[in-house]
Amino acid sequence: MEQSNNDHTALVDYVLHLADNNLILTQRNAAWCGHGPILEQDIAITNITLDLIGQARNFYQYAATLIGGDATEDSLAYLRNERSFKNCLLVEQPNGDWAQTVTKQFFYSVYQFLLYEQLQKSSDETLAAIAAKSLKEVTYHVTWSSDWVIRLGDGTTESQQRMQQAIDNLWNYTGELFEPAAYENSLHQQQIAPAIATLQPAWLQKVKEVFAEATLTIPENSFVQTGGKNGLHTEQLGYILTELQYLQRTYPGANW
Amino acid sequence: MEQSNNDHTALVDYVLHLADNNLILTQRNAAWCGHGPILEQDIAITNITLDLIGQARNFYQYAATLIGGDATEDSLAYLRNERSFKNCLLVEQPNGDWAQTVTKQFFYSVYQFLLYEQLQKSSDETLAAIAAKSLKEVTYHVTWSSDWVIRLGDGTTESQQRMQQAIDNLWNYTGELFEPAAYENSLHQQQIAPAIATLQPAWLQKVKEVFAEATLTIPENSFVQTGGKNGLHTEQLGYILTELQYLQRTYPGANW
Amino acid sequence: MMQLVDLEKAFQAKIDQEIKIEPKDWMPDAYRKTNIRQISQHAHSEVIGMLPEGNWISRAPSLKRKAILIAKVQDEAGHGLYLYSAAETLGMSREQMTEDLLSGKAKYSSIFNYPTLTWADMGAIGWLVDGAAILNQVMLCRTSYGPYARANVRICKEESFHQRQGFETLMVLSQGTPEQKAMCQDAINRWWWPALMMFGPTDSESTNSDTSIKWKIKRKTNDELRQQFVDMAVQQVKVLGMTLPDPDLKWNEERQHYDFGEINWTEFWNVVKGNGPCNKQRLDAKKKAHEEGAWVRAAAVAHAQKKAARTTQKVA
Amino acid sequence: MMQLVDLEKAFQAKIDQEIKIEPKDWMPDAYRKTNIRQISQHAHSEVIGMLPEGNWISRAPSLKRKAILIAKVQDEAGHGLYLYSAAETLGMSREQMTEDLLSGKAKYSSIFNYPTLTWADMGAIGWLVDGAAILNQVMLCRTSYGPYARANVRICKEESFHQRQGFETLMVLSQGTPEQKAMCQDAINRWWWPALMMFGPTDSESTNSDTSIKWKIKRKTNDELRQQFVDMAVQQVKVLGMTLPDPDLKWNEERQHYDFGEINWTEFWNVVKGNGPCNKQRLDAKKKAHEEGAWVRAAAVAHAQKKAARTTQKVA
Repeated sequence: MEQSNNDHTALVDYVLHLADNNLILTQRNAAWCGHGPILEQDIAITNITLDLIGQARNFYQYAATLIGGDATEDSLAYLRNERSFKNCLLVEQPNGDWAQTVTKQFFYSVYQFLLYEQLQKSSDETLAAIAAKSLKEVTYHVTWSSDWVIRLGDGTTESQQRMQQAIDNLWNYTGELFEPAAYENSLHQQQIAPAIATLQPAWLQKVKEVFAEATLTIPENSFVQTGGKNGLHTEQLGYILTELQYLQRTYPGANW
Repeated sequence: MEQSNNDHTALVDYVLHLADNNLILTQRNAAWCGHGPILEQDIAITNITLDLIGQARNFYQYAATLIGGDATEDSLAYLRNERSFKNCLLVEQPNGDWAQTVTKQFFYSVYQFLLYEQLQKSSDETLAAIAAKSLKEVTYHVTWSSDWVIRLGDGTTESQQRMQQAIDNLWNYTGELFEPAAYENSLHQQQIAPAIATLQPAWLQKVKEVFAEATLTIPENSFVQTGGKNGLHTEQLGYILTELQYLQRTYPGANW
Repeated sequence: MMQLVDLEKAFQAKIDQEIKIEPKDWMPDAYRKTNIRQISQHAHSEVIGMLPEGNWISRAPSLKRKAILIAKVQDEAGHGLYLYSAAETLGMSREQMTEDLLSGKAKYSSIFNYPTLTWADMGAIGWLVDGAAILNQVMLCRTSYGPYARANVRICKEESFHQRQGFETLMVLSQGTPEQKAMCQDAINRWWWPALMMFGPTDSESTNSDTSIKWKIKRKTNDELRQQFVDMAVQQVKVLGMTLPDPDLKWNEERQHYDFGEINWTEFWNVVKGNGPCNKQRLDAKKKAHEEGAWVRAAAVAHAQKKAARTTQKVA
Repeated sequence: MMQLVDLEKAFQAKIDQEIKIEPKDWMPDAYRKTNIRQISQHAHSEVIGMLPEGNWISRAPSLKRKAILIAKVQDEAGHGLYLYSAAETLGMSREQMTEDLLSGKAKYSSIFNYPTLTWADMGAIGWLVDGAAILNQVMLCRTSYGPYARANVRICKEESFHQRQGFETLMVLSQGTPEQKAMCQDAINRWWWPALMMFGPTDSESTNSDTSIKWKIKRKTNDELRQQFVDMAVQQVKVLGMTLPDPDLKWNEERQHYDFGEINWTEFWNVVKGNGPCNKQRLDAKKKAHEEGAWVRAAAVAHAQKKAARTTQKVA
């Protein structure tokens, strides 16, 4: 019974982790809406953002079902605090310039693609269904972001430098994607989720391929920053939540 | 009795207006803390900010006394919404670069100096006392900000251009300082506050003197943007309040 | 070769027979210019219109509302694209249009120079601003220039969806807490008059109306559209249980229309001239995006050239 | 002229007699260098230390707390200034120190490479981080180099005030709502071990300790200070009704001190080497401020020169 309780908690944590990743990246990407470098790309990144928030909602709704009681997708997104959010540090990093934004999206989308590929085979039918449904979207995200990494890497001298700077800024946050939190290990044992570390070689392979075409290099300092999956974030997240949650916090209990 | 009620409401609104001006500028200036161009000036602007928040607290405390009941300085600062804040549009404008920050401070401090000079003679003893006590502080703010306007205006070509740009960005928000809201008129009739419009010539005189020394010019477009005093703000204020109020909104009723 | 006067006659005959004018058809210079001005202005309005709503994406109060809002702002970007393409068929380049927008030479709808101050503004914009825009766009689905008419058909479908969503946003607020009700009424109060101004100056002041109607660029006058909007809004506001901020609103039995109060034309012209609350902010945001995006556009071009060169090499 | 060996003897004699070394006095090169390193590192710590606390100014939960926090961060800037001045008396320029900080050559206290994640961190930093710093600074009030000793006297007064404010901040949280209590405990959990690391490596690993003690730059070893801190904190945490996150904490009757668990030295060295959670963020913030301030500093110099030139002209 206790084991089963633990399993249940791990599942909830895992689903929230998946949801939070997408929501926080939504919050970041959406800041480009109306401010992109090219109108067509403003539309493209907003499209990706719509996919991300759609997936986030699926996960939050599932988490709410698992938790039961008063939990809703909105209570989970709007009423948890900075120490409860389980997103990876990568997605909360600042947008920076367009180079940093597309690099972040690229790192995340490749990871998400490999994860969803496995997750669609999950013994948890809901997760399998969400992953299967989202995989097509994520496939496009990988293509779009790879194209931009290549375009900017193999573009002008300035764009190449900006890309390399973006990679240097973000690289140390990529390792966390593949360092399993306790709930990820638990879910793997329950055969619900893949062993996340096993996805790293394929991820690295894809990154190397794209970087090669883009004439970009992987930084030497590969120290891995972790914590986000367990609620230990950078100072970025607090500010994201102040905006995200302001109305719900200000008017508790109101419907919108 | 109704007149007296109206008088009372006008007084509360006026005191909140004075408090809000200072609080919002505090919120803006404090963003420099740790990020100033010169450590000594980091200290200087933070000193000014401390004066501003000190004055704000005096006004909020007075407003809380006037309102009675559960009102406190914190309930007034943290639990009113964007349409209730009565600060001028000027103080909520972005910090921009150091030029824009010192220009904003200069416009505001000269205004505040002239206002407090009159307000110390107010028939309202509390306001008179706060004004008298604050005047020495504000005198220093005027000196400090004038010095910077002159230093940057009569500095390098770049600093001169940045100053002129800052003035162009802010000028249209200065007129509001001298356009009386209904509560300012009421307070003037009650002989509590000066007729704010009458302070404009002296303000303009001082600005012209400093600009002359700084080799800067007043913009031609003198269209006056108003609204702040009556709670009609720019889109800036909402974001300021999300940060300012986040903790109080998130943990209602908690003591800190 | 046909004489100019014959060309003009043939052109007007087509118009009169409700045949669409297409890009390769002969058209009077003034017709071309008017259409370019109007279509690019419409495009700019969509693009600038993204900003006041974009302002609330990060703070949208529920995930559903956030997703709806993001989708809506994205639709506006899409409308901008259709419309820029329509204007390009008349020989106006996208670069030139962007330059004219950023330099202040080209106009956009003044409504977007008002700030969005509370969440209720997202509802009020949907209901009133999109509502006003739709009346215009429905008319423009039948405008005489083919590409512009077809762009409007696409736009109208999405816009009426937006308008319903806006109304529903207000509906929820109007049935909510006292603060939400107040927020709802406040937003209506602030957006009502600017929405009425969206139809432009009164017919007696409007300069381009006569030819526009003769050429069927427009089919209704500013005042006709405005009256239609007022009549519609008066009914809808009742459903919300809110009021419109005009003491002079009254059913006129004789006209079979609602009378309404005098529009503040001084404010209208001030905003048109650049002195609205957000004119500077909106253009500054677009300039900043454009300037900060310059290296991205340059890189995209450079990469495309490199790629093309490599392909050529391979082929050779 | 005195022989080097005599100078060194005379220098050590002064030290032994507790006479302060002053800027113009002869001193061994290594003494000068060690002091420069230590004082500038202390100065940088004050200046970088502004960032984690500055992070909460805009979100401080009451006006009183906001004012206190602003004042505190400002005090740290002031401490930075005294200390830079003290280092300058040893022939190190302010510009060089700034450059060494920004290039990563000079170090600062690693504690500031941890993030401030909740409001309770403002309390925990005051109590634990300032508390640890004070023990060091109290000792340094008696350091042998005069200007540095006097700077520490000024600093100590303000720091103990900060520490009390920090403790009081936690006190209020510890008596607050369940969420506030949890926030308080969480902050203590996160700051405890990094605070212990502030005293540096254990004595057996510490490279500079011996000469530093002979020259009375330091008067206590890292481990002595750390033990003093632990003994103090164990008492104080009881007042808060909170716990310290160390299962090995236990009174040792024989030593008359608290035993405590093993410090994670791998983490310590990682953060020192630049891989802490915020090393990059902190330095980037300072670099940005420095770069964006370049034109301001240039303008100030240009204006001063113009002014001086005008004065000269008038005089002539």
